[in-house]
Amino acid sequence: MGADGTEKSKTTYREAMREAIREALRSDDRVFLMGEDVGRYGGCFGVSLGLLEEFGPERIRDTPLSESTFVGAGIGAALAGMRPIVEIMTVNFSLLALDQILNNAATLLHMSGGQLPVPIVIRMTTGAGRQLAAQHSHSLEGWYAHIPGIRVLAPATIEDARHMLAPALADPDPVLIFEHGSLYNLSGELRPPTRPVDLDHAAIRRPGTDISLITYGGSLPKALAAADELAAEGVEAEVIDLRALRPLDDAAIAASVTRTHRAVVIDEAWRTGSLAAEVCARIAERSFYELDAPVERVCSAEVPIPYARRLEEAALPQTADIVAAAHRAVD
Amino acid sequence: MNRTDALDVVKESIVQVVPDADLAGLGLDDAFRDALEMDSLDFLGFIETLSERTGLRIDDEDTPYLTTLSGSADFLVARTK
Amino acid sequence: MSLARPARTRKATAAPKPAKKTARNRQGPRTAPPADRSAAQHRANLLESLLRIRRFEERCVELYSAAKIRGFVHLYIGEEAVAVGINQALTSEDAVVSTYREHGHALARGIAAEAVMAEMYGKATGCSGGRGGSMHLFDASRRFYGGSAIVAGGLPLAAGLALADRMRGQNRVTCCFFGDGAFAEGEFHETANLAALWNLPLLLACENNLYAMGTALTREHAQTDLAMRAASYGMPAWAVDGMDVEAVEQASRRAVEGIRTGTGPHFLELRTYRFRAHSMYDPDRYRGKAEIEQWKDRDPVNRLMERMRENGEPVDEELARIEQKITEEIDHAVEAAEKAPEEPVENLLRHVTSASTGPVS
Amino acid sequence: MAEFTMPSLGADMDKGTLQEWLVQPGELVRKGDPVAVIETAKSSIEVECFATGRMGELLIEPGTTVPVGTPLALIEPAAEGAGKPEKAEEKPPVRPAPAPVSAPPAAQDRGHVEAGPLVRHLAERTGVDLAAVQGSGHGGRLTRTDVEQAAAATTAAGQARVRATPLARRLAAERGVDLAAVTGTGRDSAIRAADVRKAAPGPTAAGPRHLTVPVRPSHPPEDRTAARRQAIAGLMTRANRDIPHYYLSTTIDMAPAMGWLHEHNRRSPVAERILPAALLLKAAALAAREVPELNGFWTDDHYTAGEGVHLGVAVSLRRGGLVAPALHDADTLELRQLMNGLKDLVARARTGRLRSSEVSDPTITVTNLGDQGVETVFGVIYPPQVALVGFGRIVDRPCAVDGLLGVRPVVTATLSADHRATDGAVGAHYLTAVDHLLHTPEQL
Repeated sequence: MGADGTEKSKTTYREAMREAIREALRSDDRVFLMGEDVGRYGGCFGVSLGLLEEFGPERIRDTPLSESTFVGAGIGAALAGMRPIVEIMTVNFSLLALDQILNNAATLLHMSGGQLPVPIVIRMTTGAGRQLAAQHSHSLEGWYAHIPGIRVLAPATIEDARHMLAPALADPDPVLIFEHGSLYNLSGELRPPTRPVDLDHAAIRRPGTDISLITYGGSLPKALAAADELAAEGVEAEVIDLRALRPLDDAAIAASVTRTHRAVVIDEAWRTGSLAAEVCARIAERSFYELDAPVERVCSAEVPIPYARRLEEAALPQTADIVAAAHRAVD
Repeated sequence: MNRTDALDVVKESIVQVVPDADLAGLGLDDAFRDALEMDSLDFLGFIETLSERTGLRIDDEDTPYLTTLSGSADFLVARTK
Repeated sequence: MSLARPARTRKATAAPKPAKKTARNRQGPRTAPPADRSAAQHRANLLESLLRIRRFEERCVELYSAAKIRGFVHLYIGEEAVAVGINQALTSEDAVVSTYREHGHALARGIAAEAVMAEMYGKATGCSGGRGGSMHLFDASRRFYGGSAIVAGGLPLAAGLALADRMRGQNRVTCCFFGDGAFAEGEFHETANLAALWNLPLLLACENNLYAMGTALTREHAQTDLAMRAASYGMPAWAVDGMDVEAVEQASRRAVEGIRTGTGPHFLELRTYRFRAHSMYDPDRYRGKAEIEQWKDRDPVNRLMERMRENGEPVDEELARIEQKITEEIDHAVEAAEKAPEEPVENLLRHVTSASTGPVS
Repeated sequence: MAEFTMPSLGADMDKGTLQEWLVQPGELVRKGDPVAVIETAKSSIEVECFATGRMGELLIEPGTTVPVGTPLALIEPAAEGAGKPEKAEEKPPVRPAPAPVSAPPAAQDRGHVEAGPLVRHLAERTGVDLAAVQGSGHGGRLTRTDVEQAAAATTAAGQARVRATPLARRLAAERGVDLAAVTGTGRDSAIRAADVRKAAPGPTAAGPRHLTVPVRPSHPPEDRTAARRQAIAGLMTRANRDIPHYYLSTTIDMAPAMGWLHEHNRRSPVAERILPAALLLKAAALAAREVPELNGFWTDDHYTAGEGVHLGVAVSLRRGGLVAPALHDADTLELRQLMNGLKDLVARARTGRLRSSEVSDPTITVTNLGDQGVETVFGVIYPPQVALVGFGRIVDRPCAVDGLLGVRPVVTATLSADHRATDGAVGAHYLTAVDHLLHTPEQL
C-alpha cells in the first residue's frame, strides 16, 4: 500500500486503520496488537489482515475468547512499559471486560496516587446497520464516555482512522477507540494531515449558519447527507463531528450553537441517558441564551436492534429523520 | 511542605479573605494584619482557610507566629514536617 | 488477638540494632536458602517480618476502634506466613499484584509501615496519596501493583505484567496473590489458561483461608482440591502448609526457580486461616469458635518460635529486641500519620488523567 | 393597585438608585420576595416588596436615581376581588361569586383555591393565576372555561407569560423590545429571534453581545466611594446637630470571658471558633433587652421602644465607608448562631448584598473599634436610634481583684446616648448590665 500520509491516495477506512497500526508497530517496538482472531484470521472485520505475516505472532497475538483477561493483560503490559493495542471484536463483547476497563484501566492512576499510568489503546467495533441483530449492533460508547480516567474516541473519517491512533498511543492514559462497523468500507482520498491530529477537539465537517447538526462516528455520513438535502431547500446546516466523546469539546459545541442558534443532536445510541442527552444538557448549560428553538434529538428507537432489514432501518437514525428534525427547529 | 508552597498557601489564604489585598506591596516581614487592615473576623477567616488547606489545626496560641508572611510560612513548614 | 503481647511501654536496655541485614532479607536473596550457620539469623529475620505484620494490624484494630481509620479494613492476622514466606523467593525486580487483604503483602514487600499507616489515615503522605486506603496500597518503585478490591480482578493484570517481561526477555517473575473466593471467578480460569498457553512467568499464589467472606470452601467449590484443579490447566501446582513460614519459603523458592528457568506459570495453594473477621468485625456466624481456636494452635509466629527454641536459638532475646524495634517503628508510623497533612481538596481531580491537575470536563 | 416605592433604607438615605430589577412584569411576587437591587450611597441592597400579587409596569429604568418614596413599579394585588365579599355579591347571578367563607384570601394560601388538577395544569400552561380567577362551578369551584377565559383576557392584555426562545428574550432585552407586542412565528406561536429583529432592527449581529442583561452601575467605583463618604458626612452632621449626646464609660474585667472563650475555642474546630467580638455583642444585646429605654427610636419628639433587639453592627467597608446593618433578635441568638450571623452579615455588607430590613431597622448600634487598636471609642448615634455602644481593644492591665493586684484583660465599654430619651442613670444601668453579663460568659 505504502500510504504513509504524505500524499493523496485512494484508500478505505479499514485500510487506513490498518496502516495506522502498521505504522505504530514499525515505529515503536513496545507496541503490539492483541485480540480475538487478529492474527491468522486477519481480524473479524479484516482490519489486521496481513499484519501477522509482517510482524509475527509475538506482536500480533491471537488470544483465547477471554475478554476480561486479555484486556486485563493489556493493562498489565501497559503498566510494565509496553504500548498494547487491544482489539475487542464488538462493543457488546466489551461488557465482559468492563470490569478491567472501569475498575483497573480507568482507576489505577488515581487509586495509586498518580504512580501507575496505563498507556493502553483498546479498539472495538460499534454500531448497527448490517443486520447483525441485538447482540452485535449496539452503540454503548456513551457508557464509556461516562467514566473519568479514560479517553473515548470515535473516528468517523478516513483521515481520523489513519491519524488518531498515533496520538492515542502517545497518551499516557487509557484510550478507547470506537470504529463504527458501517464505516470500514468507506473509501476516498486520504489527504495528508495539514496539522497534527489532536484528540481533544471536535471538527466542523461542513460549515453552516442556520442549524448545527452535532454527531459522531457512524452517523456522520448521514448528517452530511442531511445537510446536502437541507442546502437544496435553502437551509445551511453546520455539521459538527465530535471525534472525542470524552473529554467533550464543549467550546466547539457552544461556538456552533452561537452561530446557528439551533441544534439537532444525532446519536445512534438509545436516547435515554445517552451521549446525545449529555450534549443537550451542555447546550442548555452553556448556550441557553443562544437558543432560538428547542434542541432536537435523533437517536435509535428504544428497542434491542432487530434483525429484519426494514425493522433495523426503522430503529436507526436515518437521513430523513435528521432533515425532519432540522425542519422542526428551523421552520 | 516546602517553604515556597507554604508561602503560596499563606498568600492564597489571605487573598481568599481580603480579595483586593495588594500582596505585591507587602514585605515578607511586614505585619500583614495591620497593613491590610484585617479585623478579627478577617483574621479568623484567614486561620480557617489556612487550616482547611493544610489540614493543620491552628490554635489561639499559634496566632503570634502568624503575623507576617514569612513567619506564617515558617510555621507551616515546621508543622507539616 | 491470640498472642500474649508484651506491653507497649516495655523498654529494652540494649539500643536497637541497625536493620541492614533485615532489609536485605526482606527483599529476599535470589540465592538458595541460607546455609546452616546463618539459618538462625534467617529465622530471626522471618520472625521479625511476621511480627511486624501482626503488630501493625493489631494497632490498626485499635485505631479503627478509635475511628482514626475508616472504611473496609481486612486483617491478615493468622496468614502472615504466606506473605513473608513467598517474599523470600522474590527479588526487588519481581512484581507483586495483591488483593484487598494486603497489609501483609505490602509490609513484607518492604513498603515502610509509615507509608502504609499514612494511607490508612487517608493522608497525603500515604503510599497512594490518600486515594486508596486500606484496600488499595501501591508502590510502583517496589513493583507492588496494589491491592485490588475486585475479587480476581488482579489476575489478568498480573498476566499482563508477566507478558511484558516475556516479550522483552526479562527474567522476572510476577506473583499474584488471590484467595479461594477468586478461584471461583471466571477471571481466574481465563488467566490460568492464558498464562499456561503463553508460558508466562507468573506465580499464582492462592491463599486458601477456607472462606470466601462468609462462604465456606465446601459451600462454594464442587471440588475443593484447588491445586489439583489448577494443575488441569497444564501447570505445576501443589498445596503448602500456609501456617509454616519456612514451608512456604521452601515451596516458593522451588516454584520461582521453576518459573525463572522458563517452565511457565506455577500455582501454589497456601492453606491458611484468618484469625479475625473478614473485615474488622463480623459476627462469625459462619464458623465456630472451636475451629478458630484449633487454627490458633498453629499460629505461624508461635510455630516459628518453637522451632527456634528446639534448635537452641536465643528466642527470648530476639523477641525482646524485635518487639521493641517494631513498637518504635509503628509508634513512629502512627505519630507521623497523625501529623501528616491531608491532601488539599483543591487536588481532588488530580490523577484522574495524567494531565489533570485542575478541573476537567 | 399597590405601588412599590423607593424604600428608605436608613435615616441617612434620601434618594437611591435602582441598580437592577430582579423580577419582570407579569411575574408573581410574594410579600418579602426580593424584587430589585437598590444602590445607596453606602452599598447595594436587595429590597423586598411588601405586597403579594403580580408585578405590573416597571416605572423606573435601571440606573435611575430617585428620591425615597418615588413609585418604582406597580403590583396588582393577587386577590383583590376574591377577598372582598361585598363586591362579589354585587356580581350578576350568571356567574356565582365564590363562597367567601370557605375560600380564604387566595393570596395567602393558594392551596385552598378550589380547582381540579386538569384546571391547575391548564392554568400553569397558560400562565393564569388561579387566585385571581372567579370560579363559576359548583361552590365557586374553578372550571376549565374560567381559566380559558382568563387566559384569553390576559393574553389580550399582553400579560400572560410570553412564549419566546431564550435568544429572542435576550435580544428583546438588549433592544428594549416589549415581547408582549411581538407576534411569534415559531412553533406554537413562539417568538423567535427573527421576530424580535423585525420588531426592532437594532444593531447588527456583529455588535457586542452580552450573555446576561447587563447591570449598569450608576457610579464608577471612585465616585461611589466619594458618594459614600458624603452620605456619612451628612448623617453624622445631622446626628451631632440634632441629638444632645451624653457619654459614659466603664472598664470591664474580661478575664472570665476570655478564659471561657479560650477553653471553648481549644475544644472546637476552627470553623466553630468564637471571637471576643461575639461575646461583646451578645452582652450588649442582652443589656439592651434589660434596659429597653435605650433600645428604640426617637421620632417626632417622642420615644418608641423597638420591637426586639436588632443590634446594629458597625462594619467598615474595605474601600472606605461604614454601614451598620442589623443582627436581628441578637439577644435571642446562641453564641454560635450569633457568630455565624456576624460572619454572614459582614461578608454580605462587604459584597453589597445586604437586605433592606437589615439596613433600616437596627434598634441600637455597637461599634467595636478594638480591632483597630484603640482603647476607647465614643461614637455618634445613628438617628433615629437613641444609643450607641462602643467597645475598645481588649488589653492587659494591672487591676485589683478581690484585694489582690494582678494583670487582667480588660475592655473599655462606652455608651453614647440621646439625652432627649434618657438620663445618665439609665445609661449607667445599661453599662453595669453589660459588665455583669461579661462576668458570667457561660450564660451568654
